[in-house]
Amino acid sequence: QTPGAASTPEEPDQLVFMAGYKPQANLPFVGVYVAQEKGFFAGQNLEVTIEHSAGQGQHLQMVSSGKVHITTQDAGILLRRRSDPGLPLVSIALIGQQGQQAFAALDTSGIHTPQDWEGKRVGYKGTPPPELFALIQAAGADLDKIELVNVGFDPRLLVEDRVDVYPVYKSNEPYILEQWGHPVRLWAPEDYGVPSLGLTYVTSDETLASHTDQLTRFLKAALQGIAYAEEHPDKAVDIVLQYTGPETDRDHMLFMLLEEIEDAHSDLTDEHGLGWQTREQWESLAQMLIEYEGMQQVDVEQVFTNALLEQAAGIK
Amino acid sequence: MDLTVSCLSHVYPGRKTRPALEAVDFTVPSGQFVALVGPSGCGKSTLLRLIASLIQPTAGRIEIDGGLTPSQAAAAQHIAWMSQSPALLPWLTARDNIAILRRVLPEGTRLRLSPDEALSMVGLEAAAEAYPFTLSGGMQQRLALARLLTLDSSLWLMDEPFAALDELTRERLSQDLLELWQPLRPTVLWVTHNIYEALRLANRVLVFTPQPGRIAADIDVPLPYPREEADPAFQQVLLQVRQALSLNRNQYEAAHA
Amino acid sequence: MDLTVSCLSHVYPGRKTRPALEAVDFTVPSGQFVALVGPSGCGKSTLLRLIASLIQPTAGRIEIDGGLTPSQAAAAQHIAWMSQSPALLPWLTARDNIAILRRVLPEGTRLRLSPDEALSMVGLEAAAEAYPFTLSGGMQQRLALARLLTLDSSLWLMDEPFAALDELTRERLSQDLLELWQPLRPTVLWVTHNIYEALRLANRVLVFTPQPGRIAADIDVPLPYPREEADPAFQQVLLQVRQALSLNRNQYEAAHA
Amino acid sequence: MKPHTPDSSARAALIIVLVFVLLWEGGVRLFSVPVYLLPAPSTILLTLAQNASMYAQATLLTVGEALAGLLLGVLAGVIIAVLLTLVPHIEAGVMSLAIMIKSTPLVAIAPLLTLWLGFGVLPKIIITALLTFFPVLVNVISGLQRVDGALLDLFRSWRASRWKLFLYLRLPSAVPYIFAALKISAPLAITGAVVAEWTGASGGLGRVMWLAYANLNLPYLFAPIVILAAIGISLYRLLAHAERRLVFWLPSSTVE
Amino acid sequence: MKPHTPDSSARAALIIVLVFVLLWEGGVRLFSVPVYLLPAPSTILLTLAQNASMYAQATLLTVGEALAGLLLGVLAGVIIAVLLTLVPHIEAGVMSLAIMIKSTPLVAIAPLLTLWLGFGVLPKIIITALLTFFPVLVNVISGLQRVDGALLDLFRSWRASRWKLFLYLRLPSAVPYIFAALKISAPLAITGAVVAEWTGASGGLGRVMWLAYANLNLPYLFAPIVILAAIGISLYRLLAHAERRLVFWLPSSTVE
Ligand SMILES: Nc1ncnc2c1ncn2[C@@H]1O[C@H](COP(=O)(O)OP(=O)(O)OP(=O)(O)O)[C@@H](O)[C@H]1O
Ligand SMILES: Nc1ncnc2c1ncn2[C@@H]1O[C@H](COP(=O)(O)OP(=O)(O)OP(=O)(O)O)[C@@H](O)[C@H]1O
Ligand SMILES: [Mg+2]
Ligand SMILES: [Mg+2]
Repeated sequence: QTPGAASTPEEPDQLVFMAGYKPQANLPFVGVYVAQEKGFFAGQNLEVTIEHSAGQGQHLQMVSSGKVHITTQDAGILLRRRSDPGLPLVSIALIGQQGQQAFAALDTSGIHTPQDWEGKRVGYKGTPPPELFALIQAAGADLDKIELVNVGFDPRLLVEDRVDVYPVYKSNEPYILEQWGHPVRLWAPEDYGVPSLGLTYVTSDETLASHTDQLTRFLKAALQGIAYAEEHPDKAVDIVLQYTGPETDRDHMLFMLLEEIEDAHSDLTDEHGLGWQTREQWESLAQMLIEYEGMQQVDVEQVFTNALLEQAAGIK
Repeated sequence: MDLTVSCLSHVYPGRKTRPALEAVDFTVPSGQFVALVGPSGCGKSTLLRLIASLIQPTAGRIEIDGGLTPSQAAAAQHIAWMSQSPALLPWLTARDNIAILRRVLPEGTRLRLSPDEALSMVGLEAAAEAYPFTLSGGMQQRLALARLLTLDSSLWLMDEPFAALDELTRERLSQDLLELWQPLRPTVLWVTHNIYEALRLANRVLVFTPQPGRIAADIDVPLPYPREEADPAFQQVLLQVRQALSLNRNQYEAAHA
Repeated sequence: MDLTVSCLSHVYPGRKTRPALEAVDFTVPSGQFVALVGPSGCGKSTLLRLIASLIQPTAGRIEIDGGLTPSQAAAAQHIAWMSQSPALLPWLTARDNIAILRRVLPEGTRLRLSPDEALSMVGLEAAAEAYPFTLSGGMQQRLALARLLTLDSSLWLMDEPFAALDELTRERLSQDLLELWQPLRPTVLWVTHNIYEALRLANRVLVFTPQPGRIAADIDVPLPYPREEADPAFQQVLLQVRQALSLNRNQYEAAHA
Repeated sequence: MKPHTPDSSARAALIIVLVFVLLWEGGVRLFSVPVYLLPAPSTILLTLAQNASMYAQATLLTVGEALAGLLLGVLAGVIIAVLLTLVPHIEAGVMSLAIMIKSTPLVAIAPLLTLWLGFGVLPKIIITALLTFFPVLVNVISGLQRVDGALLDLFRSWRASRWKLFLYLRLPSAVPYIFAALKISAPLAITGAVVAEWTGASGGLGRVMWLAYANLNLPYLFAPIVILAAIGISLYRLLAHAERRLVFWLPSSTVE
Repeated sequence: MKPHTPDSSARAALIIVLVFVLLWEGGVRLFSVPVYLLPAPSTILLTLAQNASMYAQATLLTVGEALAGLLLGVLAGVIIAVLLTLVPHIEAGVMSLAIMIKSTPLVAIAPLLTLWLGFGVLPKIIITALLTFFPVLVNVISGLQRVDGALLDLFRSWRASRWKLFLYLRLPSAVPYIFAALKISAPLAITGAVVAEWTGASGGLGRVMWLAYANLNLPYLFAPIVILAAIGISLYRLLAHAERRLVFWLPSSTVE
């Protein structure tokens, strides 16, 4: 694990990557799958073990304790955890320049704007997200007239009329609902000027310091994987399907991949390359969390670094 | 209630080579008090269980009350059976062990005695509230006896009911039992190992051979009650029974030597 | 192995008003065969359980072998106890119910008989492979007896060991037992309800009063073995015991009337 | 041979639990385990004290659901066991169905229940009942079938109806088994209610724990566990006490 | 009074299960329940058939974990029960700890286990063991304590050591309780392994089900349930058979 180890070609460096959720076509996952299958990691003399989290925070515990070197996480959650209970998490690349959070209602529901939510049941998963409050306020709807319902993950509740508005990931549930014959209408925070960021590659302070070189090479290979996926989405989806179960709908994965590729690009990335992140992005997200969720102030400089991206750009 | 046993045999499953009863034939007229004696393991309890229809015979027939099967007779509550072990419900007091009959027997079944009368009949008044595990062996047996006497049945099947009792209690209970039996005249099959007891109570003694049980002797006891051991007629029947018992024992031992 | 019981009383918990035993005093010299007789529920089993140190007396002392407590004597394997119920392990065959002694008793404890010898002593050779629930009542009791006889102890506490046996088996076993007892000379406390049996076997008869049990009479049986019922000396002791029993029964009934 | 009084055993219990807690506290401090991996007992207790009223409220809801579910599960278990004892021919079939239900991970059924029954407490109670009925069923069936042969013969000699045989012989004989079943099911009911609340509940300890876990706030996750454990232990001791009183006719002492 | 043979009861079982399945199929078709709410049995079986080799592989892993966990849990339960029987003074304390462990939702422990033991099968086995040990513990303790008083006296008259008393009296007496415990724990072990794999496993039916659930692909979610139920029922019947052979001395028939 010393930097010198990299110079011995027969001894690849070991890294453990844990995807933040089940295997699917989230872009940061795809980058890793492709890098693995296409030999980009091997090309960087890395041997990467790929694990998957159930999405409930285990992966953050693992990264914090050093069992896992790198994982993926929503920028918003990363900020919250860094603030409380103080997990030493750092984003080394912001893949989702826009968040995937959105709110959906059935096309047939007669709900057209957030104002129409008044008098209706709006679902949330666990706790109402700050994006929801921010969106309602930005859209000028009256929160007091909206009934908030805790729903968990189950879009069937929308179809079965247990809720009127249901929280979704843009790249996921809308497809499923469409498949069931229930097209939906979406409201995303960014449409109302509410800051939102998507998935990042995350490591811990300690791993960042001890494995700088390995992580850089990892990032290089993963970005290469993402680039490959942008170019050959179909082949990338084939690779994804090697990681998912047979129950997976290929078109669903393709839909997800294309959605997320779109959201991975912004003016910033056009200028600096994929994954680039700025203080302003993080700061405005943090402000929203502080305002709508009472999050403790955090020093956003600790939360992200572009150093690895810069170095990665330098290596071949 | 008369009883006819014809050519009755019983072999327990897995005991093919050693039948418990073999070709037993006898008829008991209504109201007779029959003592069954015979060596340990000769099938006396088996016979009672067959008549109570707790088990089914391998061969032969049992007829009760001129044609009923044991099962029909039992269903009509004609039969009262008392097992060799006291078989008390451990979670009920002595009184409740008798009172439970009221609840378990079909609605409207007549009972001869109240629980307290039954208890006092066997001298257990003072133990009415005691649980079975706090009773001595003899007291448990008396409780089981009291429970049986509560039933208003006309065929009593009693498996060594006095085995755990001392002589005096046995004597007193014998008298009480005879007093009860004489007016009611149920048919009684009474298994015992005590020949004196058999001859104090019974009209007739059936002596069984060692396993497989067959009837070795059928001895009449034509003595008036109450009976006295000292009576020469008593002593004569006693001798008869003893001879029947030891005779067939000798035969058996000779045959198996 | 001698035994001294001084002023022994026992009251079961929750039975404050009716002690089971009251101020019992007696001494048994080593090698004596003592029969205990008394009405049902008078505390005979309780006395045996106290001596076997299965329960602790409310008052009084028991000394064994010149000073040992029952618990010490039991620990030294001096005591063999046979309960009133057969207490067989249902999951073991007859033979294994005896063979288990080898495993349970401390390493190196001497046993007098092999399981098969013990079985043949009580006439159960043929039932060696049978499970207890397939044995008749008398067979179960004989099996328990065989188990006790296997033990190499010098104080035998036997609670109605022949209660479920027919006269002939009883007689044969009595003879065998005496043959075993005479050379070994263990001290025996033998509870029975059969006075003939008591007088055929014992050197001495202790007669108990009805509950609460006290010693009503201490009767010597100075007869040589083998004994004959017809012997006038036998009849005389018989009368003595009967009188002691009925006397105190009458006293008791008068007192409680 | 010393009698072991409830008092002395309670003291022993306290000591054992205390030693465990102290070892835990010591371990966490010695190796300075970060709080997001394993919080120290002191931290947990502090959290508990600081949020007492919130936890009290959540506990009330969860315990209510747990007890209602337990009741339902025990009733279902007992009723099915009784049915199978009275109509034994269907035993294998019904047991197969019961095992099928038991083999279905609740997480697959829970959303269906919410779909059918809404977001209220009813689905939670039913999930708890589904978790608890099986041990009751199995144990009660065992108990009802294992009846002393001599007593069975007695009742058969009386021609007791199957129902009376059941009521006066099988049921009392099964009481020790029923208590064992309750002792197994009571802690299960509490965990069951928590699991049922885990997602999609509007209150209760399960929701509190889920939120704490989703936030990786482990002191808040473990504080309810203290409450759950306390309730579980109390229920167990209550049952053990009731058992001692009701099954007085069987020796149960392990001490000589 | 007709003897009910294993054969006839197996037939009855088959009929009952079949009726249940047909009602389900009929209900789904009649009300045309959408597949994302409740798939028809035929759809489930089709899914099963089409992915037979994948399911077979997953089943192997899950059953392996379940059996290993069951073994561990049963061993732990029995050993603790034995310990508590031999050293009864610690009973209340150890039971309290056991209930504490039992009251802790596994989801709180699971990541810790992964942290300590890695991503392999070991944490799954331990979670299964944690789920199964409690019923075993409670039932075995009950069984070990409920010994016939006359036999207890016999052994005491022999001055049998506590260990021999345990080995030759308590243990055989507890066998019916141990079987009841196994019958409860065996289906629990299977669910336990599934739940342990539910999140973060690299294989097994639990992972398959989790993926299916996350996609709300219900035929794929229910297909493994068929497998789980079949395994659960087989295990149960195996145990019932073994029990009939081993506890021959107690009547257990419910049929007269
Ligand atoms: N359930 C059973 N299974 C197999 N054999 C049995 C069963 N019950 C009794 N036997 C056998 O049948 C024979 C007769 O037993 P039974 O109990 O009828 O004898 P018994 O005459 O009552 O003897 P005792 O005077 O000792 O009570 C015995 O050899 C016994 O071993
Ligand atoms: N465990 C117990 N708890 C309370 N009382 C008991 C207990 N065991 C026996 N007794 C009572 O103590 C008295 C004496 O009982 P014990 O068994 O010693 O009598 P016994 O002389 O052996 O009678 P039997 O000849 O009927 O066997 C009886 O009144 C009985 O009810
Ligand atoms: Mg008999
Ligand atoms: Mg006695």
